Amino acid sequence: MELKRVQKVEAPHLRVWEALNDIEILKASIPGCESLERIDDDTLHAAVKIKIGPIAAKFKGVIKFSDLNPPNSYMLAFEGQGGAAGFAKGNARVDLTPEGPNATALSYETSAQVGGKIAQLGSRLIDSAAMKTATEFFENFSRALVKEPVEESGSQPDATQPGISESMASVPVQTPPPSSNRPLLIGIGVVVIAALVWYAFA
Amino acid sequence: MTTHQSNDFVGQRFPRREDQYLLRGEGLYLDDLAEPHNTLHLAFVLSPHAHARILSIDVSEALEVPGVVAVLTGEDFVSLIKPIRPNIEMPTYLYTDRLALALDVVRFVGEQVAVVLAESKYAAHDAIELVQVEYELMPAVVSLEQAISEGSPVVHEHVAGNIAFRGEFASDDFATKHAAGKYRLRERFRHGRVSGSAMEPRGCMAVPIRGEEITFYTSTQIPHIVRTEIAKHVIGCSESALRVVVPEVGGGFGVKAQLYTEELISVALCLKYRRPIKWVQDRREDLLTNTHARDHIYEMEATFDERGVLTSLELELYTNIGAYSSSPFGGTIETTGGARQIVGPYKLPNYAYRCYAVTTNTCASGVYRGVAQPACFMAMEGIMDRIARQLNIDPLEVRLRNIVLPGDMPWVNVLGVRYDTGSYQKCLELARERSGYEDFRRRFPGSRLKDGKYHGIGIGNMVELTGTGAPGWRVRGLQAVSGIDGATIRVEPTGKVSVFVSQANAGQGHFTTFAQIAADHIGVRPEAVTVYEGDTASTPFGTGTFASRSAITGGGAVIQAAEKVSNKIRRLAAHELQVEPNDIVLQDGRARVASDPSRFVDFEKLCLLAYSLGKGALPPTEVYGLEATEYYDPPVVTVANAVHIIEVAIDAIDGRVAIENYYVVHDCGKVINPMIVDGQIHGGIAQGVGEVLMEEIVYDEHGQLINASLLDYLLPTALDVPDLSTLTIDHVETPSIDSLGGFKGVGEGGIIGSVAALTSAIYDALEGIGANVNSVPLRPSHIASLIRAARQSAPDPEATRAKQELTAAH
Amino acid sequence: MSSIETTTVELVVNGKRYKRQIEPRLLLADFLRHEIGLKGTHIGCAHGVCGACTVQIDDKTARSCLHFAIDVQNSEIKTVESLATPEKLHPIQQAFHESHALQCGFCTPGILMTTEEFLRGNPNPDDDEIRKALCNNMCRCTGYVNIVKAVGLAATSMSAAENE
Amino acid sequence: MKPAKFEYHAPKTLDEAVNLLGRYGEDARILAGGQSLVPLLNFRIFQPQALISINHCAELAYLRVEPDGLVCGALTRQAEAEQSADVQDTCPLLSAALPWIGGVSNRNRGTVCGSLAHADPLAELTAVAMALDARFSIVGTKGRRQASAAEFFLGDLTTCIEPGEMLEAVHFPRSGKNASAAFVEVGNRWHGFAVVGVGAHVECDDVGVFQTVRLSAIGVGSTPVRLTESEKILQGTRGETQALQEACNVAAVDLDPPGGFHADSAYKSGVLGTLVERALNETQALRLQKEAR
Repeated sequence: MELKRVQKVEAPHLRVWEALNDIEILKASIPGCESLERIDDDTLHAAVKIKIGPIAAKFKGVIKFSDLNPPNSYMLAFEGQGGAAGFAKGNARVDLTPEGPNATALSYETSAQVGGKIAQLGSRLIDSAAMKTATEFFENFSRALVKEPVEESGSQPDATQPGISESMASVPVQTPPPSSNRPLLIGIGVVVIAALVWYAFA
Repeated sequence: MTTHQSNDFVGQRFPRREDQYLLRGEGLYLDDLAEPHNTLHLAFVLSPHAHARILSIDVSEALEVPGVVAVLTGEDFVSLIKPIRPNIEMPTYLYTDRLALALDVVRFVGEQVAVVLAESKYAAHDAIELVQVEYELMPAVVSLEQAISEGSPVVHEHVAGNIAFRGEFASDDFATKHAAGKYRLRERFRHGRVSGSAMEPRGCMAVPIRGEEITFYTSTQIPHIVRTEIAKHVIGCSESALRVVVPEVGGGFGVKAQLYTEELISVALCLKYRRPIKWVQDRREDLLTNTHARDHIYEMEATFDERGVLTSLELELYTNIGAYSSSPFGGTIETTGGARQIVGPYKLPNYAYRCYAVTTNTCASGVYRGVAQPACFMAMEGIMDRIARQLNIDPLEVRLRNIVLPGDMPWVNVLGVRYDTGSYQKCLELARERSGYEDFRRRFPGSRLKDGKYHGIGIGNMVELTGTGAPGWRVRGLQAVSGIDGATIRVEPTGKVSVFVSQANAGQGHFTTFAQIAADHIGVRPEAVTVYEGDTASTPFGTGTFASRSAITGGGAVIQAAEKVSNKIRRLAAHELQVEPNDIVLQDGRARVASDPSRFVDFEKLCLLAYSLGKGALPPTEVYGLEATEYYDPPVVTVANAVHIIEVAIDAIDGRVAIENYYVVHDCGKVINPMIVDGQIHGGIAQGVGEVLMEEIVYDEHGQLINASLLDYLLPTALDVPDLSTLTIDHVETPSIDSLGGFKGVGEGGIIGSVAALTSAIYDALEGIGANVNSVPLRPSHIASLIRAARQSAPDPEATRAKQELTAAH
Repeated sequence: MSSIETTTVELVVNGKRYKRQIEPRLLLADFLRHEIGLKGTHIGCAHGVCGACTVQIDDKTARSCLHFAIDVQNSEIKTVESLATPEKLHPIQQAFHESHALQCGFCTPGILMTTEEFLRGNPNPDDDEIRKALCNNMCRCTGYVNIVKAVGLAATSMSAAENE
Repeated sequence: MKPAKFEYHAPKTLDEAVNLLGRYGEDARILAGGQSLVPLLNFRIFQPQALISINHCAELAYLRVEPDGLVCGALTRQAEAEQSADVQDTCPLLSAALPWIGGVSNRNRGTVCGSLAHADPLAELTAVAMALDARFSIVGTKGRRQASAAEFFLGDLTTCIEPGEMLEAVHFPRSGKNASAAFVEVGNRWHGFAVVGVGAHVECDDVGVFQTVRLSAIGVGSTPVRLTESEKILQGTRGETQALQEACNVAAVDLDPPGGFHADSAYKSGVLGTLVERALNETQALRLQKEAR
């Protein structure tokens, strides 16, 4: 699965780079992230549970960073496996380019490979699953950056009137407000977890 | 050897004896066999990686699942099972041995790394998911194109460049003759990878009997070969203590004509635990691990004269044999098959090939219905169509100008293969006349586009090598495929006839057809004959059922044994009736005096003598018993032939192919049962339609097989095959002069002809707009992209076609 | 209900009531085959595509690999073993025999149950209707040609028998 | 593969089912027809702790015609809706789409709500719901709520149903008296999963001018997609060639259909317009037929 996207983030360049290094923001932005720890300067350990409808995939993996060029660009390799179910493997290249004082273009190019039962039986769903996870991450991430702290309106849409409603109600997604802002050199490898992450669960 | 044929049941549309119990749901397939109470069920842990080193396997969690008795890995089997090595002696052939369970490296997704033994199947399936295997990924090579490219990763260190076998041939002075060719064309044909996908996945059950002996039930087409190979590979298993029994088999198609690791493992574990061991495969495992087929590249350069007559052909053939060569046929079966059989019914004078068996990190690829012939005839018929297009001669006419003519037969082709008899010319002419071919050409002189559909008509003119005996297999280097088949015929004390044959059917109606043959040659009605197959304890040794052989080899053995038995009956009757044996005719269980039919003696009376029952006594010159065992090894391959003509209409936008008309004329020598022959052709046609339009095993570039279910590996349905009103099958019977009974095989003709003809039809429909159809499968998406590309590049496709007509007019 | 290993179920199959102690996850196909020994229903894929496991639940065809025995307890299940009598084949089975509409026989039981429901609802179908009715049952041996013929033959013989 | 263990519950009432949902939350799944769900269990890529079968909640088995439309309870089997004259009258697009789902044996057991709740991106009924702005009645421990089709479908196999909730019923708005509808698909076989499918629903006034045009497609996104641009172009026309051609050409304009080995993205975009044309032509033919009667 190859994915090439540019996401406009409503925040200054440095702010985005810092946020991308804020382990709490990242942990909150990744759909299904259960744990995220630093092991050393360029290694992260993540546990993420990704759900595609009923199919859930739990992944524990290691992320290695390289070609660091703060605050502009970044390379990453990722590998995770477990059990009879399979594995996920991937890499990514990420670039930040400022677009004016208050906006930054975050472009990333990632390729992912998933193996095991889910790749053999649900191949139809894998690519769109990875894309959905990536887009979801960015919505959470940019929402977390734009308003601080962010109060999210109740996620339950109130009962709309019966009858043919033309409006496309916005999709309700739970987003707890970001808690801390400590700059750590984590890099946004986690984006890649979101983009490629899952494999058949153990 | 003259045969006293006193009846003519062979040739009749005898209804099948098998139908009664199958229709009632009483047929017992492998998983239906009663399991002894303490049976252990197996489930396998499959590698999720295409190429990786096994670092560790933790079975502790799996062992805690209630009902799990043991979890074994590669190390456990090193002392139980020898590595599988197909017995192939071919120059340059490099063995790629297969261990029962992977030991330190896995080489394709689905390779087995551990096996769980549990009291219930459900518990076994629970446990395999708890086995934790740690891998270290290695670079994988997946596609044929990648495997033969510079610097590609290698599957086996000792197989440099992934070339496990290299074959070559050149007729004398080929280079000069090929260079001298008047007209020349080059083309590359690509055939995708398919799976046989029988409706019944595989399975086996090993049951300990009287301590040391084992009765081994397995869904196979080659019981005797499996028995010998198990005895050779499973340490401590003595062949005489092993009985292989074949239950009903739910379709084989060649995929079950192989030795598989699970068969070795089941017998080994049965010996080790002294408990019945049962394994039933699920569909995902079928698609991941049962031997695949095809996945070929044909690079061809042909030269021909102004009349379209082939003067020379040069072929470079690459076949993807996967990570391990299958056994007993090995990785060369499709490689040599494609290279040697591509000549087909044509008089090709000068031919040279280089063929390569290429290893990749994928499942083994080998024998499935047609074995390379569907792919190589798609290529050869593609060459014929392109010669016709280049010279603007009618494609059928080009074929007529190239085929071996009746007067030339028996014909030995450029490779030394003998074509004993055949009706190539007659079938082509019949096809032209009765298939609506000429009417189509009249209806579509120029543009093929009508009502938003491109119309085309395709030709599949092919021969099928059938009934291969020992010489045929040795030429291909195969030592473990004996080539002979055996039959024991016994007339029982009450005059009924038992026939034991070394074949193993998977739905071909052997219980009916062999009864017809035996009945004719012994002189009883088929209803008095019972045929037994698939039990190494009762049937004589033999090769088994695959590659359209049973009618010839099994039939030949039955004829020889029947002749022996009927001669003895004639002698006993002659003694009883005081006449010469030659004056006795056997019919309906009676021995009559030919010159005075009112005088006769019933078989039963003679049997009393043969079995020392009752008061009579055998003539002194005779011995007790009324049976004979004979083995038959056809001297040479018998060559059947057929022509398929298919008319298609292709939607210009959604690229879907509708079969408007389907005509087949088939010649498989003396027909034993026309109803069963037609059934084999129908089945082959459907598989051909699947192979061309929708079936493909898809590996991604990392070696993940991404369509391991029937949701994504599409099989043709009742709506995809030609319906009753559009399908016509004609028969021509040109008996073989080489095989006993004049039989030729038919099992694979249907698929070979339909793959060639359907590809040709789609090519014919789209070549006018400049689209080059040279690969299968041809999904609607691919066809639509060919049409889009052609429409964009050719400014006005109709103009180019008109221009062509002009040049042809000179 | 707490998580108990096995539970007692009662199913009526081919007119006979069976009582067994099973795990809730036991597929209906496995119940028929391994609990009450009706081996005529076959599992070809276990993901509802091939149709070899087709039975009838309350006279309506269903994939027995997609149902749990525990969930169809108060329904009447019919399998291929209900069609013939010891003496005589069902007219559909007879038509399949006469038309050589089966070869290996693995898919046949499922196709027979599908055909029985189809002809009940459409006593004299044309070839196209027959092919549509059959397109959800896979067969790898016959290429469907003789099966379509057999269903047509069964239709005529059954309607002929009716108006005798 | 054999399915993993699960706890089986067969509540007799909706309340009982909802309580069970509340108790298990994310670890339970509703079982009705099972035609899409059980394959995932047999593949073992979905291993819920509990299955809550609603096959024994008689109160959920209803197909009601109401003034403003048709209501399918959670247990309405697809085959029952397929054969229902009420459905044909009040919701011709639903009638047109149902025969495309799997085969008879799938539709005998599969439910209308089950197919919608499973939300396979190639499920025909999701396009019907999107085209007609069906309304989804969702019930859970926190009470009932409604969701429009646009709110309901979030992505592959994903809807707005939260853990602890289930789809109680789906309401299809009543189609006009002279509405006509058609569903068309292309796949890699003449039967089986679609690659692309289009549902068309047209209501004309008595002189044949299109008052309401609804078009939606499956296979061109991870959810069903409303072809609003094409609808706007056709609104108020008689579906004459020029308008029809324009509507077809614009159908795939801003779509980026997911490609794969079954079919590439360009193919899906390429055929979408033609399917819109074929579906609309079929609705016109049906309308003329109806008027002729």
